Amino acid sequence: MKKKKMIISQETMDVDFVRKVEALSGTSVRRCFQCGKCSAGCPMATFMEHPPNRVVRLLQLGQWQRILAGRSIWYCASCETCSTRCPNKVHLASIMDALRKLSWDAEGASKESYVQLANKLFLQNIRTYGRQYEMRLAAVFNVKSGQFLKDLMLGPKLLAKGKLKMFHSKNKNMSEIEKIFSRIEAMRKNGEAL
Amino acid sequence: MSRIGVFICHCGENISRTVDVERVAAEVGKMPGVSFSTDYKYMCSDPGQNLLKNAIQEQKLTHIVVAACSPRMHEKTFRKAVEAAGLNPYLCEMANIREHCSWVHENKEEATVKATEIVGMMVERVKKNRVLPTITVPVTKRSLVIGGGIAGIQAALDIADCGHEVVLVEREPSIGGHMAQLSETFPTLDCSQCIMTPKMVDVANHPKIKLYTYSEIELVEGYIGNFQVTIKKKARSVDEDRCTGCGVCMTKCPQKKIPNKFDQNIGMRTAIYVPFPQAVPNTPVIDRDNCTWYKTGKCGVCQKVCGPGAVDFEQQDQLVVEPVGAIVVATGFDLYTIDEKPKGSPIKGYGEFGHGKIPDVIDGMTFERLASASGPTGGKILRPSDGKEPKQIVFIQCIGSRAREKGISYCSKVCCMYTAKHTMLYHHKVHDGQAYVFFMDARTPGKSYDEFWRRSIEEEEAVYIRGMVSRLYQKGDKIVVMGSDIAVGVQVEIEADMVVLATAIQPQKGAELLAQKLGISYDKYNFYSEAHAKLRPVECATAGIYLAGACQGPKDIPETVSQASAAAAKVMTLFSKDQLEREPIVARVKESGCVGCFACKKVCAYGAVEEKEIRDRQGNLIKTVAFVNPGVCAGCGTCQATCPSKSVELDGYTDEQVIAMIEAL
Amino acid sequence: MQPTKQNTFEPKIIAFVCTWCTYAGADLAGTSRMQYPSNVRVLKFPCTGRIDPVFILKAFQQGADGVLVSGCHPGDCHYIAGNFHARRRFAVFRKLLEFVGVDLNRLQFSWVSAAEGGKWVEVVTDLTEKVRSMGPMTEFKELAMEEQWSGAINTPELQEAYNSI
Amino acid sequence: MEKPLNYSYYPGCSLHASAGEYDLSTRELFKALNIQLTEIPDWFCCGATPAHNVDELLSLSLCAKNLELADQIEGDVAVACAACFSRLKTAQHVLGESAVKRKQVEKALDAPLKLDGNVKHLLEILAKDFGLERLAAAVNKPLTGLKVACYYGCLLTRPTDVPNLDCVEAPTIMEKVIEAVGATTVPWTHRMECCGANFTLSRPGVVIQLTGAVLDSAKAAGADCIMVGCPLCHGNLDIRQKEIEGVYNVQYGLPVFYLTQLVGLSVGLGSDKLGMDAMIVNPTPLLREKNLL
Repeated sequence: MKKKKMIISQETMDVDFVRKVEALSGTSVRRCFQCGKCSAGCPMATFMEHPPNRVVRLLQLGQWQRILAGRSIWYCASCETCSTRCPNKVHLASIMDALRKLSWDAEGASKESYVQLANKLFLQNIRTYGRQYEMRLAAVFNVKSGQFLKDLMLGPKLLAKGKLKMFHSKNKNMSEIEKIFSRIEAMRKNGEAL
Repeated sequence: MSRIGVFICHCGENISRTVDVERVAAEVGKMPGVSFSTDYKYMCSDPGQNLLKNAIQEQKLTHIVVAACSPRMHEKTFRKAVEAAGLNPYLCEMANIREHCSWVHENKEEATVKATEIVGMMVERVKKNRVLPTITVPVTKRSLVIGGGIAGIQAALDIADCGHEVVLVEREPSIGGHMAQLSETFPTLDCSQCIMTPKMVDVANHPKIKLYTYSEIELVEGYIGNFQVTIKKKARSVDEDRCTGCGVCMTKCPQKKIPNKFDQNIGMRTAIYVPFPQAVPNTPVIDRDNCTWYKTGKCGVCQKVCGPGAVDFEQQDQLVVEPVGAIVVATGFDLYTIDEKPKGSPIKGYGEFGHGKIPDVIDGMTFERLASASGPTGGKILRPSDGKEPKQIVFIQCIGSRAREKGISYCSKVCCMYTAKHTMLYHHKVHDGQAYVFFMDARTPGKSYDEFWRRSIEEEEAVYIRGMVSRLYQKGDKIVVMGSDIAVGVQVEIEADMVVLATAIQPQKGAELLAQKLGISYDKYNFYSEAHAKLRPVECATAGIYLAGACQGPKDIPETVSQASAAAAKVMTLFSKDQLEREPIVARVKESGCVGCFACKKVCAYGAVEEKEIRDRQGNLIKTVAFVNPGVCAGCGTCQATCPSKSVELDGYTDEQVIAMIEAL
Repeated sequence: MQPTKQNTFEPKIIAFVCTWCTYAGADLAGTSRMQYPSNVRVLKFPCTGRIDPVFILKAFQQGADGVLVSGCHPGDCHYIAGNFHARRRFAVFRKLLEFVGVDLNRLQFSWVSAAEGGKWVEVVTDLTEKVRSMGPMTEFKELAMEEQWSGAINTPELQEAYNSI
Repeated sequence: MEKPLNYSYYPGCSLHASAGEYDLSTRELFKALNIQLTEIPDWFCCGATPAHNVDELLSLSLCAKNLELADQIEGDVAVACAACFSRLKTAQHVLGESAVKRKQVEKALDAPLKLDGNVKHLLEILAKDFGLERLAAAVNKPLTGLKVACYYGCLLTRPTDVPNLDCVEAPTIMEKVIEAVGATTVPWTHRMECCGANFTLSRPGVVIQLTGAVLDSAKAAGADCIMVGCPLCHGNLDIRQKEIEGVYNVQYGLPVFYLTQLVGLSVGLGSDKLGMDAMIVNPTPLLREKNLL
């Protein structure tokens, strides 16, 4: 892929975006001094086009579009190795959470659709049933992602071992969960939360 | 009745451009107590000063106000002139009508009114000024140097060579400090011991240096020019006067497997030992924790074989008091401990590097001992685990340094250079080996330093990888290094035979306790604080105490030596006079009012407040009051503002003077 | 101080400063030829630690409309910790002053270092303008008046009246 | 007789589905040890990784809601799943630090927050509350000769200062528990490396690579089996083991036990009460070989 030249100016240094990330993650972006320890220990770095330290670097330069367009943030496993070992108290795992949230808000910014789809279905499940039902999650994921045959061989075995439940019931207090979801939506609409 | 003389300066046009000086002189002339007032073009010039001197004599003036520039500029000048005319210099005050008036206002009317008021204020103040005699304190021309590393040695030699006696106190059994442990030194690669040991011998042989090794500072009393220092001489169990240093005791001692701290615990020593062969003094010490005689009451071999009968199992710790006039603190540094979290310390270690668990993960100082010709391996680079020569060696920089998370934010300054040196030493000793360095930034400011670093890469073939290491783990007899190269943007994995961690420099353990004994301040890391970061870098805020070397902050050898010589020069400046003169702006206690609550003592940052007993003629105690030692008092006046009974006064800034000024407004 | 223009209130500001930081900072403002209102009168102390709260009361009593106390930044004290003691002392004193009825907006504490000529100008200008908008400080003057009626009689007016008899 | 221990129990979604044996063995083991577990009524999903990944506020709200539900029951909160444990602890930590976020969550729940409950992973209860000595005393069938690789995964100890379960880089709590019941532990290199976690659904290729490395390391260290405290790790190590063997053309044959299964075995519970038959990699040959069945 041809890499576009980075034009930097006061306008491109999107301070607002960085501030949003800092508010959501509760950690400083500027503090990172690019030692690369996060990338050294990241189990997922080999799957990312931008290693973790470069995600922060791009953010420092305000080049968030480059981050959101890529798959890197969606390949973070949230294992917190980076946050744990950062010599400089940069909570990178939280920055990743914040970036995914902002990418989610920007709808369709990223190429990585499978992980996003899985997340979306997971949250839908919570809203509908209160708990997670893996069978349903997997089945719907396969249908929606068009991978009808994915993990086909695992299914019968898991069923036989009682690991996939065909039927599930809703929580009795489902209305409470719905209220939480809708209150959060309302807060966002009113600008009371990011 | 005071006869005050007021002199208004034009400062060329600097003042007179915006202040109507003649009007000010006229207005002020009408003020009560003012018997002479005039204005002049340049008060600070010779004719100006003569005008002042003549007026004092002719007009029989008792107090002087010079309205001119800031007192920070010319107060000394005018006070000197006043003194020359026979008045006490502290009866002269300056009114600042330049920096605080003519230069900051444009409206001539406003500025003139303000100038008149400023002068009026000072007139009221000067009326209350008292004659203050200059304070003199005698100077004991002996110096204490704490710490026998290169900093302490250099300072001691410089002071002693100047003819003044020096008391040098070292905690360990031998002087030499960390520099004696090093193999070769950057950027010239000369052998550390070759340049160090002659200096150590000079110290031992110097007639003006009194050496206390295996000793610690117990108590410091007194003040600049007049300290009383109590030194604890720990029991050596060997009589220093009798011991000839033959070393037979050490060859016969049956306890031979005690890890030697000097060799970073990779070499072994006996229970009766000198830390290294070139030790000064060459008198052994018995390590009582590991000696069979002390543990079981049996053995005593060393005593039996000692010809001069120097071994003394009964020896006790001894306290010695030494009077000195100045103190040089040169306690140096300690290395950051990677794998432990000292109790109560905010500093954290690194679990991810397995230091202490993986035997071939070592720190930089251990590498120095391996590379040292007099070290436990005779200068061969061999792994501690199996004694094999490592063919792939990884160095990791910034361990502890620049790691806010671990509790240290600063750069340790020397690691970039010593790591570059390590790669060179390694390449010289293991020709078919390869050195890799993980680093963030290479910080190499210093004469021939950057060239040295570049040489390690370009000529000595070290591979530098910009990026840090996340984790080390043992895999077979290799150590897997999980790193990254941020320039390329990929993860890097190296299977190394040995890993060297460039650990941070920290102050000596217990540095804060010594500081409390000395009454000097220290920062949050326990490095000692200098009086001024730029202009007084070797002096403590506490008068008479000076700093040398890494106890003040991370430093390399050249810098340490420079600072040590600078501290010595400061000591010599102090010793150049028999009496110490100082400004008499000090606090005094009115004993009649003092109730002995000692609130003043609590707020005094200099420990200048002492307790004084007042007795009647029969010797019965009437009360205990505060006493401010004028030699120690720095004149901040915090005690005065704190005193609930208003019984302590700062000369030159008394309540009377201040209230007079406020009332003049 | 006399008002320079009729009917305009010119506040009287007294500044208590330490000699090492703020006094030097004010000197720097001078050498840099910065301009600020001429309402301030500076009293120099070795350290803010020397400044007794009584001086502040005294200043208000003597007709000051605003008081500024300024010293070295925390941690930069020339005398190691004098400004910390001052800070602690004034934290308590503010409460007392508030209790007595002084509007705390008239009393300003700040840190101005020897390098901050600009900050000195800013602090002085801000305080002057603030106090100007608040009008004269009358509380103590009124109290003083009451005191005079109860005994001490030496106002210029009375003096004049006395002289004319 | 010591006071019986009481806990409110948060099993988490997996334990009601794919990790049924973890739930079963936990209940049976705690019953055997006379530790009272009361399941939190109508608990919700904690949101797991997907929620905090894209919507921290939702994640915090769900956790706060669950803590509120747990508050009705006496005792600390016992959590089996490492991910749920991490989420609940993180929520407590974040809401304790940020007043802004606390306010937002209060608003989302429309109730004052009840965050004080002590959240504990089963390991903590066994090792600290119940105690290793009592645990050793409860053993009827010591796991002598069984070489166990303890797998911590990511979320039990990370990040520093949040779970506060054990040392963040060199934890020993799992080893201590399993050694107390007689097993031998092996030192190995990948006990804290990530297994790929929830990529099992969206990007199974990732899991195959990462879990493969973990299995490799355990095998190389000479372990007979792996012990875990997280249903997600279990899923990856156990369910995908066969697939990984196929991809890399290796044989691991490493049964993956939940900690409660192994401890349960040592106190004498039968394999039916431990859900051994639900494991994909059959543990029977190993347990027979070691005379544990």
